[in-house]
Order: sequence, then C-alpha cells, then structure tokens
Amino acid sequence: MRRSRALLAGAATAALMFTAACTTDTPTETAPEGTETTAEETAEAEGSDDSGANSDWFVQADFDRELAQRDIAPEGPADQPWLQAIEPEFVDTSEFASEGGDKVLCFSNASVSNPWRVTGWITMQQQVEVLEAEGVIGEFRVSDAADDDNKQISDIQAFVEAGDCDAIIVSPSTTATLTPAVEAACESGKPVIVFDRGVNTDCMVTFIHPIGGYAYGADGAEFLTENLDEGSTVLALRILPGVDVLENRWAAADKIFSESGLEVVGQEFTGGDAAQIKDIVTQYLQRGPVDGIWMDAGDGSVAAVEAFEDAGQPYPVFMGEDEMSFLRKWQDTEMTAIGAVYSNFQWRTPILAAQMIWNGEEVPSEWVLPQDPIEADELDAYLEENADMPSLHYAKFGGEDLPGYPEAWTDR
Amino acid sequence: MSTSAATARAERPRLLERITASSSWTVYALLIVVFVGILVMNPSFGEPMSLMAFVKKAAPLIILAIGQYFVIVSGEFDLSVGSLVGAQVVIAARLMDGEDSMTWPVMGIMLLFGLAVGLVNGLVTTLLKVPSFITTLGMMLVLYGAIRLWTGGAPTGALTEGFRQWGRGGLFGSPGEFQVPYALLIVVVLGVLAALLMRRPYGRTLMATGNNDVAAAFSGAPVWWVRTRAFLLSGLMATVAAVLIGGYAGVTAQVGQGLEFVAITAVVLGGVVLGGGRGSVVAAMAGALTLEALFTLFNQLSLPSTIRPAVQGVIIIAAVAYAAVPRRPRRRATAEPPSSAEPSSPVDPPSRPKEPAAT
Amino acid sequence: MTTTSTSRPSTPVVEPILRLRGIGKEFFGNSVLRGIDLDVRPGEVHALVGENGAGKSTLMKIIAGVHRPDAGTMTLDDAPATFTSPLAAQVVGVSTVFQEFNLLPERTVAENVYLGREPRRFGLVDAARMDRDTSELLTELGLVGISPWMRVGSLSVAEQQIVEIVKAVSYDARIISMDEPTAALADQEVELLYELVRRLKERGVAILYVSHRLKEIFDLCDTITVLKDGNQVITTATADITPDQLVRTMVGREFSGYFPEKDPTTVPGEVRLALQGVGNTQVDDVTLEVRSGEIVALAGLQGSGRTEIAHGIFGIAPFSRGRVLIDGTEHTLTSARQAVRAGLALVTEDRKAEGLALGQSILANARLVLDSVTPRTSGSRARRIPGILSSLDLVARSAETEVQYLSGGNQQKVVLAKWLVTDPDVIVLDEPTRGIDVGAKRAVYDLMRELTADGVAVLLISSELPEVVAMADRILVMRDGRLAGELPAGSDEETVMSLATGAGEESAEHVAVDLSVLAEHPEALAALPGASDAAHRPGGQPADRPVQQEER
Amino acid sequence: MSTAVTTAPPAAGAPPSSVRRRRRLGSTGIVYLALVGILLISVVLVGLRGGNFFSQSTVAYMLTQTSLLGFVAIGQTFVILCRSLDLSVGYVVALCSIVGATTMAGDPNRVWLGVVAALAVAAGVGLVNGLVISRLRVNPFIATLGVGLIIKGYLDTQFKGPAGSVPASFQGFGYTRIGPVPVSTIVMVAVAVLGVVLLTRTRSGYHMFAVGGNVDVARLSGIRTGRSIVLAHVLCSLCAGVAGLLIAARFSTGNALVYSYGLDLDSIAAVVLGGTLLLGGRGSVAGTVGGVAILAVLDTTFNVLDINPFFKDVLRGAIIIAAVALYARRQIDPASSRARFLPGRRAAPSAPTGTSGPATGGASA
Repeated sequence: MRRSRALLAGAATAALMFTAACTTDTPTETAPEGTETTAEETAEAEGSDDSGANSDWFVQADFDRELAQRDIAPEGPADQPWLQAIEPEFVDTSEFASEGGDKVLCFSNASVSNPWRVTGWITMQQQVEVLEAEGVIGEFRVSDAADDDNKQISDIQAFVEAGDCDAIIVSPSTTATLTPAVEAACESGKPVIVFDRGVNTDCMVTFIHPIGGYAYGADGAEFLTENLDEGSTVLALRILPGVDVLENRWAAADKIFSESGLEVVGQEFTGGDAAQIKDIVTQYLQRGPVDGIWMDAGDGSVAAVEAFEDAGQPYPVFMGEDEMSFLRKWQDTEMTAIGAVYSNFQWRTPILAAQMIWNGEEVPSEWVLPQDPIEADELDAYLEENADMPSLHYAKFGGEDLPGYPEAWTDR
Repeated sequence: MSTSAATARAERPRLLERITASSSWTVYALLIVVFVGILVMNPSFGEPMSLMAFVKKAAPLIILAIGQYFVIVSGEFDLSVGSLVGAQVVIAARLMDGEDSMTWPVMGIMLLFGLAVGLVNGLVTTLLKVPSFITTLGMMLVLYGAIRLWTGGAPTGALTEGFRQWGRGGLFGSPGEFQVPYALLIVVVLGVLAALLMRRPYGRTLMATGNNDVAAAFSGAPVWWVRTRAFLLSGLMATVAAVLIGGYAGVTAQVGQGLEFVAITAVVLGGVVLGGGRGSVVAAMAGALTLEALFTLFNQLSLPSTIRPAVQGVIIIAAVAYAAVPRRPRRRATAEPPSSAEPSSPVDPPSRPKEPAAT
Repeated sequence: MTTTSTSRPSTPVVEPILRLRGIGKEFFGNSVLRGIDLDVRPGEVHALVGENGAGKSTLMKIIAGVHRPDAGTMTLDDAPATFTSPLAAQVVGVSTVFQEFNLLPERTVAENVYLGREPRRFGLVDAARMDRDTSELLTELGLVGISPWMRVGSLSVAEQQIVEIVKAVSYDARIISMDEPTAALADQEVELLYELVRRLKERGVAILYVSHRLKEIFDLCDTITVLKDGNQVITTATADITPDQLVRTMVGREFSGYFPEKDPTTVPGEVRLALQGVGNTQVDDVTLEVRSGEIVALAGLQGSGRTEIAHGIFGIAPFSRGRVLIDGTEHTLTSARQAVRAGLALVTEDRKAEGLALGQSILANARLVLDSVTPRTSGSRARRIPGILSSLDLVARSAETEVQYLSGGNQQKVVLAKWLVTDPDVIVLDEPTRGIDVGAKRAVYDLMRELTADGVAVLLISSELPEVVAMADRILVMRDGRLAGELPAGSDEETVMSLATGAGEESAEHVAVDLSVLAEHPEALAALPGASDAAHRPGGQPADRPVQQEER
Repeated sequence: MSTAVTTAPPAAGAPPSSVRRRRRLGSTGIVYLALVGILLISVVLVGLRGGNFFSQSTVAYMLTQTSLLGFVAIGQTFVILCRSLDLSVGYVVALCSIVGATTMAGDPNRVWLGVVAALAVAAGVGLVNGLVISRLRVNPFIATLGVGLIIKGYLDTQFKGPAGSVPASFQGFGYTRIGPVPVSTIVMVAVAVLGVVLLTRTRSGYHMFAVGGNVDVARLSGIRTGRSIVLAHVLCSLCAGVAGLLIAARFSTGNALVYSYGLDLDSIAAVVLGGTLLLGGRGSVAGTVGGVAILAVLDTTFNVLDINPFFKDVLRGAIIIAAVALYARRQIDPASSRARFLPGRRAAPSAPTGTSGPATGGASA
C-alpha cells in the first residue's frame, strides 16, 4: 500500500522531470517571442493604439477627458476639496443604509511605502478618529499589504469572509491584478469603496480618485512647453516602469512633448533614489544643456535641482510635486517651476464616503476629485500654511480642519 | 633536503607578476575598458568637473565595498548595509532637523549606531552561530522596519548644510566650479587605511580566519572578535557611506535600498572570493569603481534604462566567469615548483586545491 | 640507485591482475616517476614504501585513475587498461582508499557505500535493499559494530576508514589501494584494520599498501616495493629483507643516528609548566611538571586523553578542576590567546585542519600567532621568520608560496616556525612527526634538542614509541584519561606499552609475543604494537565489539 | 546515539530503518516544534484579543499565504541542498506569471499551453542558472543575481505593467477552496511530496545531498555533479514557475512587478528556518514547508492583531534570527559524536565523577 503510493509519486516525479528534460533544450527566446505578440494583441484588443512611443499606455479618450476635466468646476463645498466631485453621476446607496453607529470599517491598504502614502494615511486616520469620536465608526480594521498584490488579495478575501465589515475600502496596489478580489468583495453585498488606483470593474459603489495621471503629466508638460523656447531640451525622470498611474503621466507628457517643439533628451528610471537622480542629471549636464526637467513624481526632485547647482548650470524650468522639500527649494532658488499635484486629500474622501453610504446618501459612482497644480503665485501661501511640516509632507494634504492638526502630521 | 635557505627568503614577486597572478587583474582590465568606453562616447567626461562629479557619486559605493570586503574576506556576508545606510540618513535628518549645531553630535550618534549594528551582526554571527547571511538578512528587515516605525513611514526632518557638505562640497573653489570633493579625500584616506590595515596584523589575521578559522583559533586569534571587528568595520563604512550619500543627494525614502547587493557584486567583481580568505581590498574598491563606471557608460551609450539591468547582469557574469576560467592553469604553474630548485622534493601538483601534497 | 626488481616474489606464482610496465609521469617537465614496473597479484598485500615525495602518491593516483601516466603501460587481466577517472578504475575492480575520507558525514553508512550507484526498484532508490546489502557486507567482513543506518559523521575515524574499505569491497574490488590507512588510527583500531586486510586477502583481493610504519609492513605485506625520488629501488618479498635494510634502501642512510643525541650540557632547570590535579570531562586528576630544558613525553594510546591534556593546557577545552602553574604562577587559561600570552605554544595534531591557513602564504602563516596575539610588536618580531624558516630547511619557491602547495614535512616546518617565532617558554608538540618524511622528522628532533638547549620546556605527545624513548627525559604514560605512571629516560618500549595498555595478567602473553617481534627490530618500531581488545579493556566487555569507542 | 545501543549485531530488516526514520525526523522535528510553539503563542495572543485563530477565514488566509512562498521555498531547498543559492526566483516568478497569462490570453482552451509555456521558460532559466554555475564556475550568488538582472531587464523593457489575461477556469487555481484549504495549498503540498520523494527516494535526490555535502566526494563516486546542480536549478526554477502561474491565477493577469516582493530572500529565510543547512548537504523539503508555515503563522498573527506593518518587519527579522540561533545552539551540542566516548569512560572502574555531562566542544573541528 505504501509502495504503490510511492510508485505513483515516483511516476509523477518522473513525468515532472521528463518535462524538465524535454523543455530544457528549447531556446529561451521562443516563448518570449510568443508572449510579446500576445502582449501587443492585448493592447490592441483594448483599442489603445495611437501614435507616440507609448502606445501601450496611451488612450486618447482618457487623455482628452482628463485634460477637459481640469477646466470643469467641481461640484461641492468650496472649502472642502475632498468632498468636491467633477461631473458626478450619483448612485443610490439606500440598499446599504443602516441604522446605528459603531460600524466596522475595513481598509485594505496597498502599502505606506512612500511619503505620499504616509501623508495620506495620517490624514485618513485623523478623519477616522473624528468619526469614531462621533460614534459612527466602532472599529477601523486595516490590512497593509506592503505592496504585495497577492497579500492584498488575501487581505480582501479575509475581510469578505470575516463577514462583519460594514464597508470595505480598497486602495489597490495594482489596477489589473486586484480586479478579481474586488469583484468578490462586491459580491459579498457589502459596500465597496475603491480609491487612488482603480480596478477593471465598476462593481464598487464608488471609485474615488483625482482627475488622474494624464492630467498630472500634462500639467507639467504644458508648463514646460509654455515656458521653454522651441528646440529646448527636456529631461524626463521617472520612477519605475510598469506602474499604470505613473505610465499614464508619462504617456500624456510624451504626447504633448511630441507635438511641441521641445526635444526630449532622455527618459530615465531612477527608482526615486535621490543619488541616482542627481547622478543622471549631472551626466546629462556633462553632455549638453538641459533646459527643462519633467518628473513623474516629486521624490528626489531637490536632488535634481542640486545637480544643476553643483554643475554650475542655470536652473531649468522645472516640474516638481507639491512635496514640501521641493516647494521650499523652489522658493529658495526662485526658479521657473510648477508643483504638480496628485491630490493627497483623497485619503479623507473614502471615510466620508463610507459614512454617506451608511446614511443612504447618494454618492458619485466615479468620484473625480479636483487636481490643481501649485503655481508660482500660490507658492508662498502653501509654504506659509505648512511651515512646520516635514520636508516629505505634501502641501495639498487637506487635513487642516481635522482636530489632530498639526501635531499628527508634524510629529510622525 | 639541500637547497633551502635562499629560497625561503626569496624576495616578493614583482608588482606586475602579482597583479596578473591574482584573479583580480580582470577588474583592472575591465575598469580601463569601461573608462575608455566612456571617454570615447563623451570626451567631456575627462574634464575635471565631470570626473569629480563622478567621484562624488561613486564614493559611497567604494566605501561600502571596503566595508563589505572586510566581512567577505573573513568568510561572512553583510546584507544589512543597504538598510543601515538608509537608516543612518533618516536618523541624521530626523535628529538634526536642520539645526547646524546638531551636525557633529548627530554624526557622533550615527557613528555609534553604525558600530552598534555591526556589533550585533558580529556577535549574533559569531557567538550565537547564526549564519551571517541570515543574521544580516534579519538585521536588514529589523532596520528597515524600525526606522520607518520611528519616523512613521517616511523620513522627517532635514539635513544641515554642515552635514551635506561632506558628500556635496569640496575644497578649493566655490560650489558650481571645480572643487576637490571631500568625498574623494575620504575615499582616498579610507582606501589607504584599509589597504594598510590589511597589511597589519589584524588584516592578516582576518584573512587567515577567512581561510581557516580553526587554525586561526589554535594560533591564538580570538576568532569571534576578529570577525566581529569585520562587521564593526562594515557598520562604520556604511555610516561613512551614509554621510556621503546623504550629503550628495539629501534624504529620500528610498535611500540605500538594494545597496547591499551592489556592494557585494562590486567586491566579487574585484576578484574577492565569496567564502573568504582571498582577495585584495584595492581590487574590491576597483570593483566598485568599475560598477559605477559601468552605470555611467550605460548612460553615455543612451541605453534604455529598462535594459540596463540585463546588460549589467551579463557583464557581471561574464567578468566573474572569465576571472574563474584562466585561474586553473595559472595556479598550477605556481603550484609546480621548478625542478631545478628542489630536486629532492617534487611536490605532487594537487589534483584539487583542497587536499594538496599527500603522501 | 636506479636498479629495479632484484628479486622475484617468493609467494607462489599467481598471475598478476594488474601489471605496470615502465610507468613514468611528469608534471610540467618535472619528472616524478620513472620506469616503474609493478605486478599486483590476487591475495597478495603489496607494500609501497618510500620517503615523502618519492612518488608513492603519484603512483597510487595513476592506479586509481586520478592521473594518467605519461609513459609505460598498464594491463589489467592482460588487457591494456587506461583509467580515465577514479570511477572508471573502480568499475573494473580497482579501488583506492585515500587518506582524506571520501565520505559524506551527513549521510548514513549505506548511503555512503552505495553513493553514485544506489540500487533501484521501479526507478526509486531501494533503501531497504541498500541497508540489507551493506549489512551483509559488514557481517561478511566481521564488522558488527557498524550499522548501515548510522550517520557517518557519528563514527570514529577508524570506523570511517572501514566504511571506505567496505565501499571499495562493495564494488567487488579486486585491487584495493590504501594510502596510509593507519595514519589516524588508534592501535586497537589498527588491529581491526589488520583483520580486515587479512580477510580481504583471503577473499583473493590484491592490496596495495602505502605506509610509513615499518611494523605494519612487516606484519601484513607479502611484497615490498621501495620508491625513491621517483625511481623503483627494489621490489622484494618481505621475507627477503630486514627492516634495517629496508630503511636503508628507502633513505639511503643508516638508521642509527636517526635520533640526535642529547647535549650533555643541557640540564633541566626550573619548573616551567605544572599541572596539579587537573581534569575536565575528558581527563581526570592529572599532575605533571615540565622543567626548562627538559623533554617530557606524554605517551599512551590514541584517545587516552593526551591531546585533551594539550587542549586543556592551551585553553581550547579548558580544565574544570585543578591548577595550572606556569613559572610558578597559577593561570586560568580559557583561550589559546591567553596561553600564548603566558608563553605556551602548541603544535597541533592535525596540521591541515588546525595548524595552517592553507590558502595563505608561508610568511602569513608563520606570522599568524604574532599577528593574532601580539599585533603591536609582530612587525619587528616577524623579521626573524626567514631565518627560522631557513634554519628548519624549509623548501619552497618563495615565502609567498601558499602552504597548500607544500609537502607535509614542509607544512609542518611552517607550523613550527610560527610557534618558534613567539619564543615560547613551554612548547607542546602533539604528534609532531605524523605523516612527514624521515628527513623532516630528523629536523623536528634536532629542533627539540636545540629548544631544550635554549631552556625551553618541551611536552612531547607521541604515539611513536622509539621517538618517545629516544627523545624524552621522562615519560608519562596516560591511560583512559588518567596518568598511568611515570618512567625515567631510557625506559624500554615494553614498559611503556604495558603501562599504556594496562596489560593484565591474562594478556601478558599476547603482548610479549608482540614485543618479541619488536625486540628483534627495535628500530622498526614506527608504531605501537596493536593491542588486542581484551588486553586493555577493563571489566571484560563483550568481545564482539571490536571497534573500541575512542575519541579521535 | 551511542554504540552501546547497537552492540548486538543489527539484523538487516525493520529495526534499523525505523531508527533511521526516527533520526531523520529529529532535525525536522525541531522545526515543527518551533511551529507548534509559535502557533500556540499566536492562538493565545489572538484569543486574548477575543479572536479565534482557527476560524475558517484565518486558516484560509494562512494557507493561502503559505502556497506562494511554499512553491518558491521548496524549489530553493533543492539548490541550497546542493550548496548553491538562487536569487533569481523572484524574477522567474514574475516572468512566468506573464508568460502564462499572455499565452493563455483569456482563452480556456489555451490553459495547458500557458502552463507548459510558463514551465518551459522556467526550466530554461533554471538550465541557464545551473550551467553558468557548474560550467562557467561562477559563484551562485553572483550567477543567479546576474540572471535575475537579465530577466528584470527583459521584463522592464517588454512589459510595462500587467500583461495577458487568465481564463476564469484557471483562476480557480488561485481562488478555489475545499473547506478552508485552498487548491493552491493542496498543489503546494503535492509538490512538496514530490520533492520529498525526489530527495529521499531517487538517485537524483541522493546525489544532490552528496553534491552539497562534499562535491569532491560526489565526483569521485561517479556522480556527475554538474548535472545535479543543473537539475536542482531547473527544479528550483520550475517551482518558481508554478508560483508564477499561481500569481497569474490570483491576479488573472501576469505582473512583472512581482519581482519586488522579496521572494528571493524570503524563500532562503524559509529554507533555513526549515532546518536546512545554508551550506548544503543536509535538509529536507518537509522542514522547508515547516519553515514556510512558521512565516505564514507569523504573518497571519500580525495581520489579525493589526500590528503596524513596519513593526512586522522588525519582528520578522528578529524571529528569523532567534529561530536560527536556536537551531544552531542545538547543532553545536557535540553529544552526538562525543557521547560515544563517555559511556566507555564511565564504565572504567575509577571513572571521575564529574564526567556525566556532554563534553564541551571546541577541540574538534
């Protein structure tokens, strides 16, 4: 009896090893070739073929919509941008309405692995404290996936199975990969709120996000185009390849640059590492002038500016983010710059959305928050307002009216 | 047993012979090739400003390679240096918070912290007998988590100008013009000190410990302390590297990430053998310099950033494989004493280096 | 000196299995073997002797398939044979047991024996059969102390050696070469090996036996081939040669004068090292003194606790009881470092594992103690090293040569040099002449005399009785972790032996028989006589346990 | 185990093999003992917070966490046993998730094609790793790091983000559960059983132990050591390939960024936690599964207790070090070889009284 089982296992092993033996002779290139074509097929199937080097990520319709949304006045209270929405299509949430407080709010967080997320996470916790004090929220249950999609899928599954979440908030780590998990969460009958990055489904009650990556990239690219003469050189600094929100930013910028007279001398991935950024900029400066810097995220932007200082070169026209270190450097150097914004205050919105849903109030099915870059004339105001904030804080964090302000953000 | 006295006292082999006899000569060759490549692609790289900018960027890795060298040559690994560099920069920023008066006290604290991490790594490895790969892997996780726990996830505070000058500034001239970077001076000083240290009793004991720790112990070497000191040196070097990196580029959340693998790669590229007991610190530094030069060359070639890791992988494997291949005949030649020198004692050439000269 | 084959073997004429004719070997133009003719016959034990570097190892490696000969022919069963690898040789029945064990300590005996050719059933390893076959083999060879499922790492050195031989037998070996099989064995273990060799011989296996120990050669071997400087000096039946002649053939010098005379002006002085009732888990209640200018020998069987005394003195495995006095001051030594500081030196038993960093240069090794213990002054003190090395007649290309490329004797000289340079007051020599050639041995003996003349106290641990008897001023004999007695200089080996083995009444006869052989060839005593099991086993333990559990 | 036990001639048959089996479990036993210990602490801690550690969802969560790392760590066991190392596994997982997903392209009929393609690519990478190490004699650390970088370069260049899609039928591999037990865990256990059989019941497995224990001995015994190393690497990559397919099933698409999950170092930590020697020659797949389970229990507990994610890293690092220190402490104990000497010594009539304890090591190397 033991033997026969061992035999069976042996046969299976043999089969496995046969597979190995047979396939090892296959040149490695064959399979990847196959995959490459299918990747393109997929891209085409999504109807995203367009001009430009970045056809994988460029969708003309999305680009057009986001650029247009920048000029649309949002609905909602003027002093609470986190409650504003652009062209909202409200959905009825009465099915989720329920009496009583002390709700269990579950939040599956992708990670707090970068300063932008850390800032937002503090804001979110402060907002939760307000609602806890009001008795709306009884328990705020959080799973942090540490940027691991697989773990986040499990986290969401665990929330669904625990069964006692009154609402599930998801900040997805990657758009495509979390779709099945979010769909499963929707099917559980609990209200699901997705914010920041999206998922490929519309089953959730609301999807909260600022206008988006195209707008972000375009803000900077347009600013550079306006402030630089034709033929000027622009260096694009990017963090990672393959992250959709970041790819959209570059796709928009690439599109705008290709239609302007600017010359993009290079696009480099830096991992957000200041040392690498500084080194890369320095090397470009050795080879020739760089008139403008475009960045897909503000991390390490100060290092890029310093590279110009250390090389004794004039400051470029610069696109940074609303990160304090950059804003301060901007003020010190008085360079021509823009601070693009990917609205950090969106971290408050899901909590408030959950409260609205429990109340049965209608919410936008796609809750598009405003996303306005910081321009030179607003710079001083933001700096003054955030004077005590640490250098990796984000100016448009939108938590000034919360009771924990400012200690929660200054004393991290 | 006739000839002897003269042979035992024989003078050291000539420099050229020593360079080519060691496995590290490939790294010098590669270094020259890469530099020539860069200069061909971009002659302006040879200008003093450009070279000094390169030195500032390369200095931290070279210093990390020195630290990693000590640990590797003693037969261990230090995977925690990347995390340590990150932790140190964050500690510096948080404790200084832009106060100039705090620069020196905080640098003192960083020094102590770096030594403390090295001490823990060393003691856990030597006294608790945990393989250093695991010790330092654990330390990497602990540092990564602890530092973020302390700062709430993202670095806070700011570095002072007095701190930043070490990685950013230099002697003679003003910023934006040609300067002799402090980083260059620090690298040269540390490199010379490291090379001297390896010729000192401690260096030789370290090398012997990496080669055969039992024999070292029987010869009176406190093996645990010899190895722990290697980890202390690694912690110290990581601290210096942190000062330079922080100074060069300021604080970001990502600082230091993955540096441990780059440092180990650099050291191995320099012909230092993983497992201990073989290799020179100068070659390890050359390995680091080569790696940094390679990154620069990629940039000068306008290689798409995404494909660079692939090219880097191929070059590293090729270089290490190349260094491994021609060693065998070369070693045999030295193994075989010329017949004229000692007719009475022909040594069987070892069929494998591990168990030579039986009978 | 290059005459060959002066006499034919006296054993009944059996056709050789393996025939070597005119074998020569060069390494990089350096000829190490020339014109070797060798006939290996079934059921014959053929000794291969010669000084270190005479070419024995190379010849063995050629037969084993490690090296290929550059000249000459090998025929196996009258068919030309070239072994491309050790495995190829093994498969046709030519196995070699090297000095370094080719065993995996983490695996079992059976797994080691059948390594590389595990029996299979339906594609899977048939572990049960493997155990069974190994067990049968062990029983057949009379080895009941070892079981197939034991982890090899848990076996003693002798047992591991036996596993190696069992492995060779399992290949249905017709020729087994053994490279100094007794070098690391305790004496009762040697007896076990003898027994094994005899059984193999009965089975018609041809055995090629390399050894430095003349006793073994005369006990075991039918034929002797002497190599010198790569030439075959003689091949003769054992009966046709005396040990004295044999030694002369090997070294080309008379055996007398092997041990240097004691300088009459050297007289023992102050007590340098004193142990008072020391003990730990390995030894107990040991009291001894070594004076300056005195050589005290610590004799005894392997595993009797001699090395443990050395390790205890040196702080490697410290004593837990008793007092250690150095120059009259009590010391608690818990590390080698403290011992060195206190003026002690220890030449360890196992050169390669404990004595040398093989990958480092001669100079680096010679400096190691200075560098480790007295780093501040090592630079100036190390200047003496070249002088010391040359006074030891070290042969090497340069001081930068890595010690792994040196012969055993030269390696030992490097070990000695690294201790001499520390100017020790007390030097402990643990088997200083093991596995080194006659010339190097002589250098060690000379050195001991010089040291005592300079007032150094020498504690000599040795299994080689002639060495003990000829060199020591006093002989301490250990047995089972305790001192069994003290004998004055000039005591004969017989007395030492009986103290060491604790030979009782009932076994006296056996010992006497053994020693009668020794009496005939006192100079041939390169090894302690093998003591039978019963001879020194108190309490009459079952005799079916031939493998005495000795610590290595 | 002193020989006193075996003075009676051992009969060839059941007793020896049963003893052997017991001894084998010894080293793996402590891993599972540690697992039980950590499990108990977890149950108590979760219980104190009013939770139930053995609730269906928690168990399912834990098992799901086990599978992905389990596949990779099982593979890693083979190479570590051979005294090698594979730092490219993370990249292989990413590559195979993409190859699998893009080959399937959402078509249920192409599931098997996708599986075969992914595994073929994985085996190819393993082959390259193995050949670079065994033929070019590049240190495994550098070789696999280099191959990993090459794959990374390919992935970053070719796939800017998730690619391909997986048909619903294949998603079952990632989501289907039988009771609290996910299918992926069952497959992982099956792979583990295959691994156990391979290591303890096939020549290839025996030879891997030999190559890791002492490569010279293995070579002298006629083992083609290069082949063992290559096989180990191929198996390791295949396991990583299966992990990649699991990723594809869970994500319903392939994702290149999976390489940043730290699977390489995690899997090595799990293998060492599982009692396998980092220097090769000793270890077991069963132990590795135990090691993976320890990490999964920790993760689950941290998750249930809602521990700060950064504090998790601190605890994880500290626990890995502590556990391995614990194992090391046990291995230092020289009793196994020394105890053989003591009974004989004690049997001597005048044996000193203080010798009952195990000998202090140090002397032997």
